[in-house]
Amino acid sequence: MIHLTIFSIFAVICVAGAVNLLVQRHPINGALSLVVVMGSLAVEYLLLGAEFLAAVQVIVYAGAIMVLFIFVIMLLNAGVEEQTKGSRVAILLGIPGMLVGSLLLSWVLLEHSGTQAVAAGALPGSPRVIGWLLFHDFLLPFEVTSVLVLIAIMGAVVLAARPEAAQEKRKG
Amino acid sequence: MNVETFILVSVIKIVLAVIVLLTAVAYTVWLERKVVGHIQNRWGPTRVGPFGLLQPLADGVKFIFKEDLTPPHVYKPLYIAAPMIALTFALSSIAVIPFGNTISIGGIQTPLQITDINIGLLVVLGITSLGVYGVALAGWSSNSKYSLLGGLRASAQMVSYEIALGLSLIGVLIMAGSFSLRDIVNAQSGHFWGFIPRWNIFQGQIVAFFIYLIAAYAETNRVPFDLPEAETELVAGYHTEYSAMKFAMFFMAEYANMITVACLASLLFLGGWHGPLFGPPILQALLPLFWFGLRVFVFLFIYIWVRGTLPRFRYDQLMAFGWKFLLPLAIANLVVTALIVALRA
Amino acid sequence: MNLHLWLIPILPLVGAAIDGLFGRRFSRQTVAAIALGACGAAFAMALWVAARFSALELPHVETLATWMRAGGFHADFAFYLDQLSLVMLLVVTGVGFLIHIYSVGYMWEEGGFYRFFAYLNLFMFFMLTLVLASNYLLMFIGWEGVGLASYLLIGFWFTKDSAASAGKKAFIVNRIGDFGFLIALFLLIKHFGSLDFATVFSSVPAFANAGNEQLLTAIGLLLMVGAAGKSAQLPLYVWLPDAMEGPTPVSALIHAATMVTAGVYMVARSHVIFDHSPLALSVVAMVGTLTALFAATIGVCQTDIKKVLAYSTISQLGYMFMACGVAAYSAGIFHLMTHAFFKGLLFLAAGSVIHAVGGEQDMRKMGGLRDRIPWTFWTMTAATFAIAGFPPFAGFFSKDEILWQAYSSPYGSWVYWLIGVFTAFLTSFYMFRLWFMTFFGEYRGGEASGHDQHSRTGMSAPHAPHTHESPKIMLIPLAILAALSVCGGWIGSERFAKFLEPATGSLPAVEAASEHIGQSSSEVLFTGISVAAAVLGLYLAWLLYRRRPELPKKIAAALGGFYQAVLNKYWVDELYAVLFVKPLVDGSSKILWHGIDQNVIDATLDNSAEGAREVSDSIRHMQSGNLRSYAGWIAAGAAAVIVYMFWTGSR
Amino acid sequence: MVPLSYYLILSGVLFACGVTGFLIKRNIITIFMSIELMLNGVNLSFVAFAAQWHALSGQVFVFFVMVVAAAESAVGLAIIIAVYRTRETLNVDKVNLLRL
Repeated sequence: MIHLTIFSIFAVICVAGAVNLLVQRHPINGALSLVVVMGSLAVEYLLLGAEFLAAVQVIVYAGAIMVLFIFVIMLLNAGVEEQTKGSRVAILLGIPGMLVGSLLLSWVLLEHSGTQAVAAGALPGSPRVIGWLLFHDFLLPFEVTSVLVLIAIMGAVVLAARPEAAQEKRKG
Repeated sequence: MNVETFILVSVIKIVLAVIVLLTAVAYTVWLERKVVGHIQNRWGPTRVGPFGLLQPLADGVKFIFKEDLTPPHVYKPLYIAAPMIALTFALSSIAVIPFGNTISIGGIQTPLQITDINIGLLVVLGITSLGVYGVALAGWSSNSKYSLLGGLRASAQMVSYEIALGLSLIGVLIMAGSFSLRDIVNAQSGHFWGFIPRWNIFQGQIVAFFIYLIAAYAETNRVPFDLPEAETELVAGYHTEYSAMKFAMFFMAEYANMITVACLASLLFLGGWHGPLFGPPILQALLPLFWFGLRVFVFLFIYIWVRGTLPRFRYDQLMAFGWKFLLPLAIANLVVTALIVALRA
Repeated sequence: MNLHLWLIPILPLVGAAIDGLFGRRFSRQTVAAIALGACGAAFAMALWVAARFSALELPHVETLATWMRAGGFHADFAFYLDQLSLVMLLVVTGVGFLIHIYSVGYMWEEGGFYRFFAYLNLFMFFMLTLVLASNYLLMFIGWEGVGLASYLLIGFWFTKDSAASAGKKAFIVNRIGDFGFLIALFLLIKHFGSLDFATVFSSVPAFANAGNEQLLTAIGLLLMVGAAGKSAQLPLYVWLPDAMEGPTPVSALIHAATMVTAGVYMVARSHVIFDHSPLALSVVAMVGTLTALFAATIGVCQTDIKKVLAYSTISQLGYMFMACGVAAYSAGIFHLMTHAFFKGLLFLAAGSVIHAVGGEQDMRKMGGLRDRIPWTFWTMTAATFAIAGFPPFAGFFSKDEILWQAYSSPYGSWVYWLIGVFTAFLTSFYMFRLWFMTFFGEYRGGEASGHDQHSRTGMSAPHAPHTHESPKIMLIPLAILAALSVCGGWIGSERFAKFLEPATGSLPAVEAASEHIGQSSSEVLFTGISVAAAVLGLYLAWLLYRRRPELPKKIAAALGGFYQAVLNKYWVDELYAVLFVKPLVDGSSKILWHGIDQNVIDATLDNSAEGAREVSDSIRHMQSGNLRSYAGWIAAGAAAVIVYMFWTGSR
Repeated sequence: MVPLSYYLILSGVLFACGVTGFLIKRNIITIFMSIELMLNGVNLSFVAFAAQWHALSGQVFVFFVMVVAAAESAVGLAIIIAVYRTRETLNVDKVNLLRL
């Protein structure tokens, strides 16, 4: 019962945050509501026993990625969103498509997985086990993603560097 | 232990911890003023109470009664929320910090810690990483160029140094094999050859300790890395536009963060509460608390000492130092530690 | 007992790898030391194996690793040692080692010294793989590999057009034979499910008894096609004379002593298949006999010293196939061995002669070299007497055995014998013709011609115009081979046959002989006839080329057209060019290139590209450049996929 | 005990919100955040399924998703900065030079 209560509270917070992201016109509010979503998702992970993931969710997603977003918003001084009508396709095709897809999926999920239930902390994902998996079974993907991150770092540096600055450096 | 006693004990512990922490925050401020004063050949606060000991109280009263200005054109919701966010995250990490061994009062066994969780260190890291928001939002929502620049600097600096900080901790984690702060401290009990304590700093983590020390200064925006609030360029950085209690919250958050960092350093590198135990049972029970407090005090003293001694870095120097020296050094330390542990196993 | 047989082929491969990859930076001494070391080590290893041979349980198979496994079929990296492969092993490594030594002296002045030895070692690797393989597939690797090494070495002076095209010719003609070999392998896989020697041979008798002789005949004939390609038999012999474009040690090693005998080895190895197919066996015999005669007649008129030896090689290989064709495999292998000695020697000595006269190969420009290069002369004399079949030289024993078997074997016939004896006479004649023309009479070479020949063969350093003896490093192998050519046959064919019996099956004629002791007198008679044929050849050569040198021209004029035909090698090359090469070239350029490639394939591509451009021209307007529109399309597409999955899942 | 489907529905709702955000938002940063929202929704379903099937690899996969998301946001934000530098706008409807 307590499990369901906590789940419901944070699910509501989560969905509220997600909806708020859609409603808010200023990106910084959107970013903060996304942080709320991520924080409450971390609680859901804890409920499922994934403690390491919960911590990483907070540290990486909320503590690093979203900070990066806010940083960019601050840097570019992004203002309130403009209301332009650039795309009819997105409204006419995308929204109905999204609705149809999600309704169908929800129906299937409710219909076919309703009887199974998950206990609180059903699968304890402690750092030790996750680490073991990462460095044994998933060593290659792990290394590949590390290379990917390295490439992303270099790409970000190259993309964000001012062309003039780079040229000056080359001259000097 | 049934649920009721658990809740009761927890509430008592929370109240005690928060009171102690806030007092500590207040007196760290006093200590800083005093020590810096002496370093600069002044007296520091002397008027309020003996040795100015009541100065923090007077400051608190002053903050409460000051006019709470809200400048025009600020983005109000975040302007108000930012100091709260900062202080909340700064205080909440105390929840997982252990102060001493398990004690037993009236048949109830309880650890000297609000809650003992097996990923304590991760939780501390998560909470400190969220602390950036207070600073960044304050800077942005103030709608002032000084604040914005201060906030930008702060968030970039904190995100950058968090990496070196985290990596310096991994060496300790490898030695202890656990994320639980209590386990880490327990792994440091005992002595080498009977007299050198088995603190991590003596177990080859000395480099990691200094990386941690430097990164911690940057994380808490302290001298020599206090660029977000560099008064000569940015007036007061991200809290330029704040006054009264909101300003006090940032202030408290900063010192609370310092204390958290000092606690972590004691726990991770300096052997936590381990020390010689002697005397009657009561003393034996309280001595660990004392040893722990002593370490935290020494660490804080070094903090203040550095502030009184070192000049401020330039911003590009700060970033270059963090990314090009501290981070590679931390990685090298990690690799060496891992190798040693693997070879020893 | 583990003999580590794999080391024998691997050692030369290591040598080849080191020389080939790093040899450019090494000094000549280092390159030669590595190559000789690798080959010598293989030879020493082979001797070591031979020393332990009697203690082995035969056949001795060493499996190194599984090579491939596909369904029920599998092939291993496995080595197979029995009497037959031991003989081949010793011949290949021994003669190969001697020729390696000789090559150091012969090739010393040449460019690409390291390349030559890398190729030579590579050849040794493949040849030893071929000989030691325990299944047809590994054998085929060696088979193809020696072809590759042969191609590389024939075209060693690749800047010379004739050498390059000779290499290509050898390679392409060999492909025809390999094609037959491959189909035989496919048939073996299909019907026996294995290529392993032991498995295949043990199941052949039952297979034959089940009424599958035709299939075995087909396999045998296809194997023979492969053997004919590799061993230069009719009608695929045309590459071997051209292969003389390669350096002389190559001709000695590959195109006389070892590689060309691979076909004989393969037939002997597969004797179980041939034993159950009389038709295939008689085809082998006929091909061998005809080749022997045919090549010998051409050899009579050749003037190039190496070409004479090349045709002689073809002819001697014909002898070996004749022996195999009458199921006297041990006689064939015996001749293979002695032939390796004396023909290797002949080539090496010819190389020494060419070396001495500064690159000249035309016998008409030689003569009187007896006194100037005595070592070469005496060793070559031994070889000439050996090949002509004079007792007690090695060739006498083996050739006499073949002729006797050709007559007395149950598969034999007097026709084979008659042609064989006539060929022996021809052999004796053209070999002594070579001998007389080269070493006796007056020196006929001009001073200037030497230089022309230098540049033609790519010899870089011009020799002094006067003839001179070769260095010691070339003479020592000559001497050893000469000794072997003299004594190599003294083992005696019967003892040799006894030794090989477990591997090649018992000689039919030996059984016959043991039953009819009275036949021994007729054997002596036959021996006498073949010796007489050899003596007659010697006499005729002496008569025509020593005593009355004007006679050959008259005879040639008298024979007219036939002489022209023989001189031009019966125009076989020209015939092949008209029959095969020209249709192929024309067909591929006119039909395949202009017709199919340009009009069908290219046109299809061009048209479809044009069509794609037109279609995309019309639908590219869907690309609005707006990110959100793309997202809308993606969402709609995802919804479509979900609906489809739902629809298929709910049915 | 919470039925698995609740977790899945929650993750589906988050994903749908993300899709909607992508479709209706004009600010490129917000669109980017919508993508993160979708990734989070998917992550939740991974963790829920991991708990359901007792397969820790589901959690490991979330870890990888996070790493990839971090890399993606680093590059994506750098792209946004580069775009802003040349186009002086964050409105995706105005960044449409890649059309015919």
